[in-house]
Amino acid sequence: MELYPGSVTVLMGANGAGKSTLVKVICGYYEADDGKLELEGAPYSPHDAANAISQGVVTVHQSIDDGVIPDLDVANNLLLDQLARTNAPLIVRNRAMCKEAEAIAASMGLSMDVRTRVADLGVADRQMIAIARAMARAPKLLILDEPTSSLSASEADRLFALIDRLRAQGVAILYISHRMSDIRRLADRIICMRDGKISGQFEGDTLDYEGAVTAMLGRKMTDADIHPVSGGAPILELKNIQLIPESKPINLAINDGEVVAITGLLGSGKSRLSEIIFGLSKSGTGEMFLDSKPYKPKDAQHAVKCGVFMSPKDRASNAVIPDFDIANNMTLPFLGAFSRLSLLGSGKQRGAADSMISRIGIICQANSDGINTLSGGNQQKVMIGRWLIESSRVLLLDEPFQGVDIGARRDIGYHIRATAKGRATIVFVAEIDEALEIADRIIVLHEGAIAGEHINSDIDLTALVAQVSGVPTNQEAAE
Amino acid sequence: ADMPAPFDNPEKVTIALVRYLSTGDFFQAYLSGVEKQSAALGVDLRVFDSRQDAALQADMVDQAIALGVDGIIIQHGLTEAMSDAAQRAVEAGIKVVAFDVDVQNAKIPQIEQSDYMLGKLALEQAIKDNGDSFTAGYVYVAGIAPLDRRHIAWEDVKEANPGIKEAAMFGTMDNPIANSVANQARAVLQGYSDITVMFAPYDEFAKGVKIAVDESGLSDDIDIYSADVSTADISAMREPGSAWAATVATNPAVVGEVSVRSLAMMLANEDPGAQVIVPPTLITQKFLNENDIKNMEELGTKMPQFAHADVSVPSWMPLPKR
Amino acid sequence: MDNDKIINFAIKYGFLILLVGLVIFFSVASRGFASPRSAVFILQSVSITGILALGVTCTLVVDGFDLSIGAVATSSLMLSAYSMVILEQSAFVAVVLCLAMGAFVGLINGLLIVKFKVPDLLATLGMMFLLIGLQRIPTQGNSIATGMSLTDGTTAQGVFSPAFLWIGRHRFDLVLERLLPVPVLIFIAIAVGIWIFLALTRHGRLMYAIGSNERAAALVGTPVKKYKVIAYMISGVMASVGGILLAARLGRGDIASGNNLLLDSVAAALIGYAVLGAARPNAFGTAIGALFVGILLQGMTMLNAPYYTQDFVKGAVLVVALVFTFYLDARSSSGGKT
Amino acid sequence: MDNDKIINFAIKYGFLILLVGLVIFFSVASRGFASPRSAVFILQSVSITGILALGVTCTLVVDGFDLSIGAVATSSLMLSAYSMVILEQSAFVAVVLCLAMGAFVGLINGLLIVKFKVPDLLATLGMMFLLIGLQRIPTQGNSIATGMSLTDGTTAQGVFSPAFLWIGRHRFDLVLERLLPVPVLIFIAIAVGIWIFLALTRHGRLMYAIGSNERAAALVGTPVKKYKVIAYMISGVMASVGGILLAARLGRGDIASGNNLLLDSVAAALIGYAVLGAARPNAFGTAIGALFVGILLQGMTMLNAPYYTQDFVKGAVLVVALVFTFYLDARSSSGGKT
Ligand SMILES: Nc1ncnc2c1ncn2[C@@H]1O[C@H](COP(=O)(O)OP(=O)(O)OP(=O)(O)O)[C@@H](O)[C@H]1O
Ligand SMILES: Nc1ncnc2c1ncn2[C@@H]1O[C@H](COP(=O)(O)OP(=O)(O)OP(=O)(O)O)[C@@H](O)[C@H]1O
Ligand SMILES: [Mg+2]
Ligand SMILES: [Mg+2]
Repeated sequence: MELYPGSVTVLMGANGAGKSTLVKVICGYYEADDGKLELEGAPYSPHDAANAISQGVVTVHQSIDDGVIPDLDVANNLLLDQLARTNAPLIVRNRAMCKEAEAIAASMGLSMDVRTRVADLGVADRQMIAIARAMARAPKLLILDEPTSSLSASEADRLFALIDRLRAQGVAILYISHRMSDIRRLADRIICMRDGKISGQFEGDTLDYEGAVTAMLGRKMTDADIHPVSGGAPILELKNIQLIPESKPINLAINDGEVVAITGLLGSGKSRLSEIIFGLSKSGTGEMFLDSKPYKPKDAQHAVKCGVFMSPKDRASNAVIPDFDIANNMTLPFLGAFSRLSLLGSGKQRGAADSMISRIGIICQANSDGINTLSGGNQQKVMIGRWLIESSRVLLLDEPFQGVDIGARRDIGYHIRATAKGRATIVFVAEIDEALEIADRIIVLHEGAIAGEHINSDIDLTALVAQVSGVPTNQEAAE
Repeated sequence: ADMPAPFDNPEKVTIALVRYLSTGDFFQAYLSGVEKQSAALGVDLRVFDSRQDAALQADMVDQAIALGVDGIIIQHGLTEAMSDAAQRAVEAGIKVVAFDVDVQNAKIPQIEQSDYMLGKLALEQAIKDNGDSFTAGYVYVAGIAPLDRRHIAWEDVKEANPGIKEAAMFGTMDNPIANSVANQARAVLQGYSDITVMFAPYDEFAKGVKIAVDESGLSDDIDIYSADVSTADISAMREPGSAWAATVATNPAVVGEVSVRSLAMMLANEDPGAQVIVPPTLITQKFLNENDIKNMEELGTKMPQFAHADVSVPSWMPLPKR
Repeated sequence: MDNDKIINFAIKYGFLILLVGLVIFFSVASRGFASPRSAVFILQSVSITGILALGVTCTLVVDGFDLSIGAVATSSLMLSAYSMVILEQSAFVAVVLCLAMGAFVGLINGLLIVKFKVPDLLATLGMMFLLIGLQRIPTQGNSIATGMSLTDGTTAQGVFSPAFLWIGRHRFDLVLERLLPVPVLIFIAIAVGIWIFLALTRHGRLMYAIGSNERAAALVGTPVKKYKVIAYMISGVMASVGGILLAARLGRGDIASGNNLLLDSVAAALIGYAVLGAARPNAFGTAIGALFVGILLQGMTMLNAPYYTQDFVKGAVLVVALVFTFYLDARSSSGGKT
Repeated sequence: MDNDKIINFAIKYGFLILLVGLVIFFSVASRGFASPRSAVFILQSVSITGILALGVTCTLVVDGFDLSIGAVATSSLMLSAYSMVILEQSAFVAVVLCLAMGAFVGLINGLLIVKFKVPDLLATLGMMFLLIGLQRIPTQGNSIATGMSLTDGTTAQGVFSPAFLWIGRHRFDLVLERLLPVPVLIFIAIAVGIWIFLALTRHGRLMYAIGSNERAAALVGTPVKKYKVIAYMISGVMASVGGILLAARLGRGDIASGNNLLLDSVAAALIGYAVLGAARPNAFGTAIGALFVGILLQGMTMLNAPYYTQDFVKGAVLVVALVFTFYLDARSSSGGKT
């Protein structure tokens, strides 16, 4: 495959197709088993990451944890690759460094103090820092592996603007994403991968997106058809819950069998809401009811005991047990159910894992594969499958589609909807597309308050988008 | 009594004890002897513990000089590290005695418990009990000064008695010593079934060997000869059927007292002699059993030469209460 | 591929093969090495460090570390002697006191780490110094033995009760008369117990999860703090059991630092990583690791090797065995480089 | 908020205030504590552990650990004695040999860890045992001193050269005559050097990056392996410097010396976490940590406290100081609960 200066090549592929692996070969982290690479006509074989970077190949990796140093401050993180250059000055001058970092941050539209420790920042900010650093290098080839998976719309827009600028400067860009909206916005060319091979290339003025998706999945993608249900009796009720200091309290009821999507901008309070319901943080005011009984979760353990399950966002740091295989990762919360007198019955455990693997279509060799041998999307499926093993009263899914390809997303969504009877399901997603694909009802949060509510059929998308970004609708303005 | 100066005003006299080793019964007993004699004299005692750091110990001598003490007792240490510091103390007009460390200084009397004699007496007893040809196991760790001196006695005795065969030499200072030595001794007894005598010239070693002998069920076949003694050692020696036949020891508390007394003589401008030797005593299992001795105090009463040595006792010297 | 199979085999069984090789070598080179008695000796000599190592394995599993075990063991040694000889209590009281002390120290370690967020190495190092000092205060640095004189001028009248000494010294008949000492039985029982706990129960599984990703474990509802505290308590109790056995073997309360106990048991637990290619803390490996060190020392002592060569060989074998395991493991699991 | 400010102040300066408090307390309670000589004495008593602690700090920075430093120091002690007394070499040769040995051991440690993927604790523990054995083999476990008899029946004729002893014993005049010993100067120079290296140069910054997230550091092009090896080599060289100073002060290759070096220097490095609320390894903190232990021990010696209470107090102060720092740090950075 070939990448051209001044154009954005989008690499599409289902989870586990080998995109990240390809990226790691190009950036010098892995060695190719076979074949060769050329850069500007000359043979190119980076022996390590430093070597690739010095030749102008800069990468932002899929896993955010591979991108930033949590214990260093923002300034150091932004300028880390410059420190790593062998010709960098020996003594680090902090003041000059901060100035430079501030300039980079400003060009990316980052507003944080460059002296804050990255460990104290959220995922989105970390991702932006990793991207900012790569862009500041003035690369020949910039590789972005799912850069928007933890960004919300406004940050993504800023990122796109920067990509446009680099494209204009003649940088070759390889962009990997599962989000069709990103792809539509950016792509000059599309290359599709399937099972480690290129399965289709699309160029020209008008790109055949549907063809690309077909090439990538190996089958045609049908439209999701949702027949919204309003569900039975309310299972979870929130009364006067305040998410963010000084925001308007929230009142909400979720019904049996209903799938509710909660969407909103970054920092609108989605994760905070999920944490409150799961007992990880406390709301200053208000109360919650589970099956009409007062529900005051003390901690995660208590919530799980009450039948409230949550799949957190940011799986690498919050969900994956890297030392465990698929089966143990999947059954982790319910080990009690697979053991008698505390002794684990591994047969039952593996049986349950196998059935879940086939139900949600995880691509792996066996349930005893190490979790880190899976591609990102398949890891995510394991993390969701984890909470579907036992039936729950309330299922909270925070950004469940992070890094999941659209085919798999459809599968997971279908499965969640199919099993929704008997529980209340809440999905927290920043992407409106994702909300539309899974929910019966969509609730929009803005700055910690409910800005709108929609039944998922024939939604007025403009109104929804306006509510997300906080522009008051006519109706509200009238109130 | 009529006390010579400066002990007519004893509360004005300060002496320092600068220690190299402090952990263990021997050193604790030595310290108690020093404390008792100092109290009897009524002088102010300061204790510096270098915890087996020879360099620090030398610094502590300097520190004592800076504090303006009148006399210093150096307890153990390394010749090379200590001799300069000791010389500085002498130059500063301070009286110094050294216990069990050669500081190479004619002005500094040596207090000694004669490690060579400890080893020698124990081996003589072994020969008396077992004849002059037997197969022995020997516990030794090189590089520890008193053990090195006892080792010379072993070499000499072996040379003088060609019938004595050293089947195995082992030893370790791994903590707890008795436990580690017991593990080694078990292996040795397993490998060399002809051993009839164990020479373990340090009571921790002997204790470990005794455990191994008991565990191997060889208590009747093997005799243990050692050096040093403590209350716990006495009860181990007196256990029914104990293999621990004899030990040779000086009373560390007595050595402590002698150290202070020698220093006091120097402060009163008397000469304790260049070498002050506290003679060791042979203590056999038989003696302990016959006299029903249960602890160090009783050993002292039944064996007066063990309880106090008439060394460095001028007529004016107040002695601790006995 | 064939090559891969060989490497996998080497990782899995390399260490055990080395162990068997050593046994054969010593059996040939030294008369008396290969016998039931000798085997029992080896087990006995490693039982105390082995028990401590099993305790520290539990803290390693939750990604912690316990530097205080040596000091807990010697504290328990002193405490049991103190309670019997000076307080004139029964064996039962002494044992209970020691176990309670071990559990309490573990609790404090655990709380320092989970509640007060003190890093594990630091908290347990502080605890180590504290205990080394504390255990010597009641007797002003003296060992404890019957007949010792007390500060009030009397002598200590208590004795190590026969029941207590039995724990360290009794031997059961098995094939041969008086073959199997109690400490060996206790060691085996504890090894099996901890192995079952870590490898087969859900509690063990959750502890491994905590060690691998603490946040993730917490977010599935695992009481992470509780498990961590429990791990340190197990470690403390195991160390106190080791101290009790030590006291029963020595028959007196010896002043000792326990540094070597610490190092040897850490070595055993770490060697355990190499057993069966586990590459992580595990009870079976720890027990084998302890055995390995015991066999090595026993064999070398029987060959009359001086003590310092034993340290040398111990270190060399450790390094070689581990390079072998970890290098091959890394090569086989990453396919290419890294 | 005011409360937050107080907590932050406490985190940042709490430890230093404790230190000053201790100094004032000891100055009042014990005559002779507050004097230039006493200050120099404290510095001198901590200079060797301090230097080792600075070395281990470098390995802590890259998220490693070096258990072999104590053994490297004693090996260097024995090697310098061996080369002067038995091989009859000059001071210069002895020093160069020791430094080369330290660097080589560090290199091996580093390679074991980065190339062969042996976990750091394990690799350096193995190295520790190996060295403890190795250093005793040339002299069959005997200390090395002029006049010792050799295996070939002759006696060793070499001496510790005056130039070598100078390193350990010379004192420069400063205010008072013969006040400032060479080891103190070396300690201060190394502390400043390591501080500059870690805190101010890009290399230090990258080492901190590696310690915090190794993969991320590698992916921006940091030669992670190289830096890790360098960290272990610094640690090895520092330990060998410590050994040289020890040899020069002792004037003898004494095998029993240096037992406590490992634990004391680790303690100093870990206490350093609490200084200025750094909550991570740092050279300034390590130096202060070493000083802290020195002041504590000196003060207690002056108050005639028995040796075992010194351990106890050291442990207690360590635990309390660290609970204070880490607990407050965790509270202030998490705002709400936890
Ligand atoms: N360390 C590993 N060992 C063995 N197989 C691996 C390893 N890492 C990845 N794989 C396999 O390589 C294939 C490609 O993975 P890769 O991460 O490149 O997928 P991807 O296209 O980036 O997917 P996603 O969209 O989910 O990120 C997957 O089938 C995965 O199981
Ligand atoms: N424990 C807390 N205490 C006080 N404020 C908090 C707490 N946690 C989060 N916040 C604030 O609440 C707001 C909502 O954050 P939250 O992470 O819930 O947003 P989000 O919409 O889920 O964003 P994302 O897309 O990053 O997941 C943010 O302003 C955040 O700073
Ligand atoms: Mg990927
Ligand atoms: Mg969120």
